[in-house]
Amino acid sequence: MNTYIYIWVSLVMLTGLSVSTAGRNWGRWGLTLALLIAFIKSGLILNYFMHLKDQKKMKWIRWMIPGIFAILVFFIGLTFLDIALR
Amino acid sequence: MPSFYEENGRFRGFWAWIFSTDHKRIGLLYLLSILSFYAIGVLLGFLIRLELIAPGPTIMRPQTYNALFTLHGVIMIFLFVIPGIPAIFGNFFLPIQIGARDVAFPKLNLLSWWIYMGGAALAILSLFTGGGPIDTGWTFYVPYSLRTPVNVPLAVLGVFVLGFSSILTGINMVTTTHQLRAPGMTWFRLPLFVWGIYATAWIQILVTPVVGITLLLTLMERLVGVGIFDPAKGGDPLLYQHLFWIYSHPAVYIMILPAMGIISEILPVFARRTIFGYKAIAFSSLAIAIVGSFVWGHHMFVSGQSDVASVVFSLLTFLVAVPSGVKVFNWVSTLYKGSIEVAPPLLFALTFIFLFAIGGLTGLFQGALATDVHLHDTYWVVGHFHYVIFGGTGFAIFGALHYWFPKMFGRMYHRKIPYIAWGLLFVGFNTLYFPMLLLGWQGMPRRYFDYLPQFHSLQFLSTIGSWILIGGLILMFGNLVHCLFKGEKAESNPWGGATLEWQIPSPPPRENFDEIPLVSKGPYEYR
Amino acid sequence: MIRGLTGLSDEIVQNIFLYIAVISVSILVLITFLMIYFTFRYHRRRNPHPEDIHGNLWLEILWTVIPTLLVLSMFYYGWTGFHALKKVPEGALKVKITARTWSWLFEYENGLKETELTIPIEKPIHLQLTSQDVIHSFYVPAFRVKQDAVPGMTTSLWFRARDLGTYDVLCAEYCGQQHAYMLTKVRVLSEEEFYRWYEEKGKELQMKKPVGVPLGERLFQEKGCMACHSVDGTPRVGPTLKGLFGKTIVVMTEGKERQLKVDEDYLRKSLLEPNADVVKGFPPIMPSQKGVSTEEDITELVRYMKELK
Amino acid sequence: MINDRSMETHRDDLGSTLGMWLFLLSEILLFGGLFLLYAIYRFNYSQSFHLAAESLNRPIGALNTVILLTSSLTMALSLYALKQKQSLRSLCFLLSTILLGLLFLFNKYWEWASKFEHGVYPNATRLLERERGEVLFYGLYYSMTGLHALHVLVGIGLLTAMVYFIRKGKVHHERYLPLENSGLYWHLVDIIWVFLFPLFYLIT
Repeated sequence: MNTYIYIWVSLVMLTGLSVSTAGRNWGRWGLTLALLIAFIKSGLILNYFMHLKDQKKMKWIRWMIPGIFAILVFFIGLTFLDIALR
Repeated sequence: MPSFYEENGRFRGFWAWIFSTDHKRIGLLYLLSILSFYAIGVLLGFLIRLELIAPGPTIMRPQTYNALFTLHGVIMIFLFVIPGIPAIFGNFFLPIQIGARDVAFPKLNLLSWWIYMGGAALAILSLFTGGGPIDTGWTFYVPYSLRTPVNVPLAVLGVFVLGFSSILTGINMVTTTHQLRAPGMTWFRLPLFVWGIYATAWIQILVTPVVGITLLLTLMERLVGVGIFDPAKGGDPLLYQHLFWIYSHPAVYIMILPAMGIISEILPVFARRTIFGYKAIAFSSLAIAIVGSFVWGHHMFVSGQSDVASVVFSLLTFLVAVPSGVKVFNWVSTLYKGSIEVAPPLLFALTFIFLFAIGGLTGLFQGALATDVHLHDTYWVVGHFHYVIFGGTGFAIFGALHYWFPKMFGRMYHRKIPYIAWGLLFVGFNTLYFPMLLLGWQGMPRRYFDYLPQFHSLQFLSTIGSWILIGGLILMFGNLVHCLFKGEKAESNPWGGATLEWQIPSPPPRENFDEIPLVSKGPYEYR
Repeated sequence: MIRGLTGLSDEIVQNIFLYIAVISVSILVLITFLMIYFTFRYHRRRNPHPEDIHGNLWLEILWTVIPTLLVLSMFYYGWTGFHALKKVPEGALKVKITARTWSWLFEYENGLKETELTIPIEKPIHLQLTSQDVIHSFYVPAFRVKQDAVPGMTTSLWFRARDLGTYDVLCAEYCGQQHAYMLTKVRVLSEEEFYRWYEEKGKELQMKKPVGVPLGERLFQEKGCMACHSVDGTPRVGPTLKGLFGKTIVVMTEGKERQLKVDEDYLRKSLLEPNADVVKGFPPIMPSQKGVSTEEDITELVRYMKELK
Repeated sequence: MINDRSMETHRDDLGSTLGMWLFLLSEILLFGGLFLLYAIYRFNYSQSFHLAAESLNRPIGALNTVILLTSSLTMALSLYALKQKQSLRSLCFLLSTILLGLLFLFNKYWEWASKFEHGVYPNATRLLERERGEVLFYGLYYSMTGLHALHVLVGIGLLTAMVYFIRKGKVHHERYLPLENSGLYWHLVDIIWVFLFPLFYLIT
């Protein structure tokens, strides 16, 4: 139970961090940082709130989320081949 | 043991069917509904061909023609070939082949059928409401689909709903394959049909939502004008094409992978030997499913996408041709030193290999960049995909019907008639579609209501082919339907198959297996 | 080796087509022959006892590697050919194409606007395409070239004509009711003939007063109006314009029928907001001229329509 | 694994969990299509996106993020309580999750309404007069947050059903899977917001 609260506190703190670092004109690093924080947050939610970490009997379920992310990156990347080089 | 036809459960008669959670009954529900839509699709195709028998308006007006080819595409793609094999034969046989009593989520399975019917109902309703039948082509390309006054929103919503049904079926099949295999049924003892359905199910889960969101956005574009695809508001119409083909190219594999599975079932049974290269066939299914998801851009070589993208997509396209080739070579080798009986299912399977080979090889011309510039959006493409989808998936469905008919219905069809029907189908098919390849090479664009006089003789020939083909279809289905009621009782294993569905009575009992079987050998070991 | 990868577009496409065709047909014949031969040779009557062969690793490798090499060679030729099709040579004659539902407009560098494409022989032609409404595709089967015209975007292609003559231009991307009739021609003239024609037309343009054809009629052609509206009384996709002015017609306004008398205002409004009052019995599909035609053009068109008795 | 025919006596919990995760995957790709569009338009019109993002109400966005994160916490606690046989406590947490979800929707509604008042809504003449990039930004903003809000609504529906089932005793400490799966759905909706928030509110 305490774990849940700790996770929640870190999630809120990360949100605060994300908000406070925004708009500081770091160019593309600003976006990278914001996305990085978002990934950490979603990792926390997935592993603790959604118990992906404790998925013992079907360990490969854990790989589904990185897998889907890889597919999405491929989709976006290949589309960018068109858009960015048109 | 009473068969699943006799045990009704809570409801009686008609209700016992449409509210049944039994995977076999749901499979038959799909069979009936999908084949009904197929009949409509064939009728529309017949009318299209009739219109094209001579240049100039023949039996209809351009707007009617445009609506007809759109409906032909929508029905054949979304209501027939995409759900076809997974929903009919996957439902009926996948659980039995892995030694399970039902799919993992029987209620969800029934819901999928209802959603399928709901989507179909919306699509049909769209014909008679709003601005009338949709005329955009089954691809719904923007900005045309945003400008045309016909009832695009409802039709698009219908297809969106159908996609939902497809996703749910996919979830069911993946979970069933993972969780419900009988003891001893290891991954490499799975019949190859299961592999085909399994790979397909993953594609259904992973790419259908992409077309879902694309169609939703098109809907929003029509209803409130969000402007994401509309060039008049700054949107990029090519992005629609990207998103559409991210789904719709893999959708071709949703259509063909299960068909390949069926062929891999039929060949060993009638050659009475094990399949050649089991693992090669199984893994090539997965390879096709994975690589096939990243080749969508080959639909856009002349669309104005960047040349670099075209080159990359062309390369990936050629790579995905290899696993399909590997399958064909393994199938042909399966005949080597067999003991072959040319029963109707095998005849259809061999025809599949021939027609699919033509379909696949004509695809190479479109995958090559320079030739595609000429062939894109011509009759070549129409011929190519009919060879793949009708010659491939369609003939696989015919083969599956003749193969599993005695198991599904407990009766045997008339054994001579399928040969005559096959003759008509084969001749009709090639007379119908081969001229299209020639027309395409000569520069006849697709989706044309009318054509220039130099295309007349081939168009005429093609129309004649459609009549022969339809004759074959009527004969074949007539035989099956007649024998559904009048055929002799079938044995439980008329072909001597080694997979689990042949080890239980025909038709199967309600729970498939009295006792869950213990599997100790591969699917095609006859000794 | 393949010849002609740098030549004319139709030769390039033809050569690559042949290359792939030879390989494909060989594979098809091989597969079909083996299939039929095995079926006869190992028919149950001749071979009652089958032999189980589970597979052969070397064969699998062989028929993975060889096809891979074959298709890679096809990819390579396709790519080089494509490169040649895309790389516009120096000194090409530039023509702008505007596609709209359902006609083509060709605009030369001197401002000349034509509905057919006239080009000199042997000279590379660089076409830059765009569309006013939906996606169309410029397709000349004789030269085996094709390129989509996309609204909000400029695409390009080039080709070179080897022979004199007239060739069909077709629309290859489905664009609605009259898609099959969105046709025009490419006229290939000898170089002198072309420049004589080009300069004559250019002079006419400068005089602002074309010889023979009145301005309104020329605009009517140029804007593609004739794709849907006749001037001789036959109804096409849209109503005929013959004798329209002054007539009382029934129109649909926001789903309701009403009658009105055709006057100058109505004609003008029909050009700018065509789908506000649609003549009953016709589909609301006319593209607007707002932002497409100049004020003078519209005045001229209205004047022309008034005179169509 | 042997599947007993009578689903009531033997449940395949692992199967349901797998099925739910597969469903979540397809949900991710449903939004994935929108993220793809976002990535491309942001690349093409990054300047306009910056400008447009400035006009969004960042405090409200941040508040909504915290609200959703908190609702995720109460959701997790509700499941935890149910597993500990404390169904009353579980109910309380569940109800607070629903309330937080409603609060999120209320804020969203308020945010949208104030934009609408300023004439910033799809197809509004005043919006169309602005730059293309801004039109696209708002097109995506309304599509993505709208679809997300729809998911929150569905989630609230699911959780309300769970309240009913827990009260009826159909979902309890031994049969907690329906609550767990609804929870998975709820958390996923939260994760999507975790990405939407920086992409729309923080790119100034």
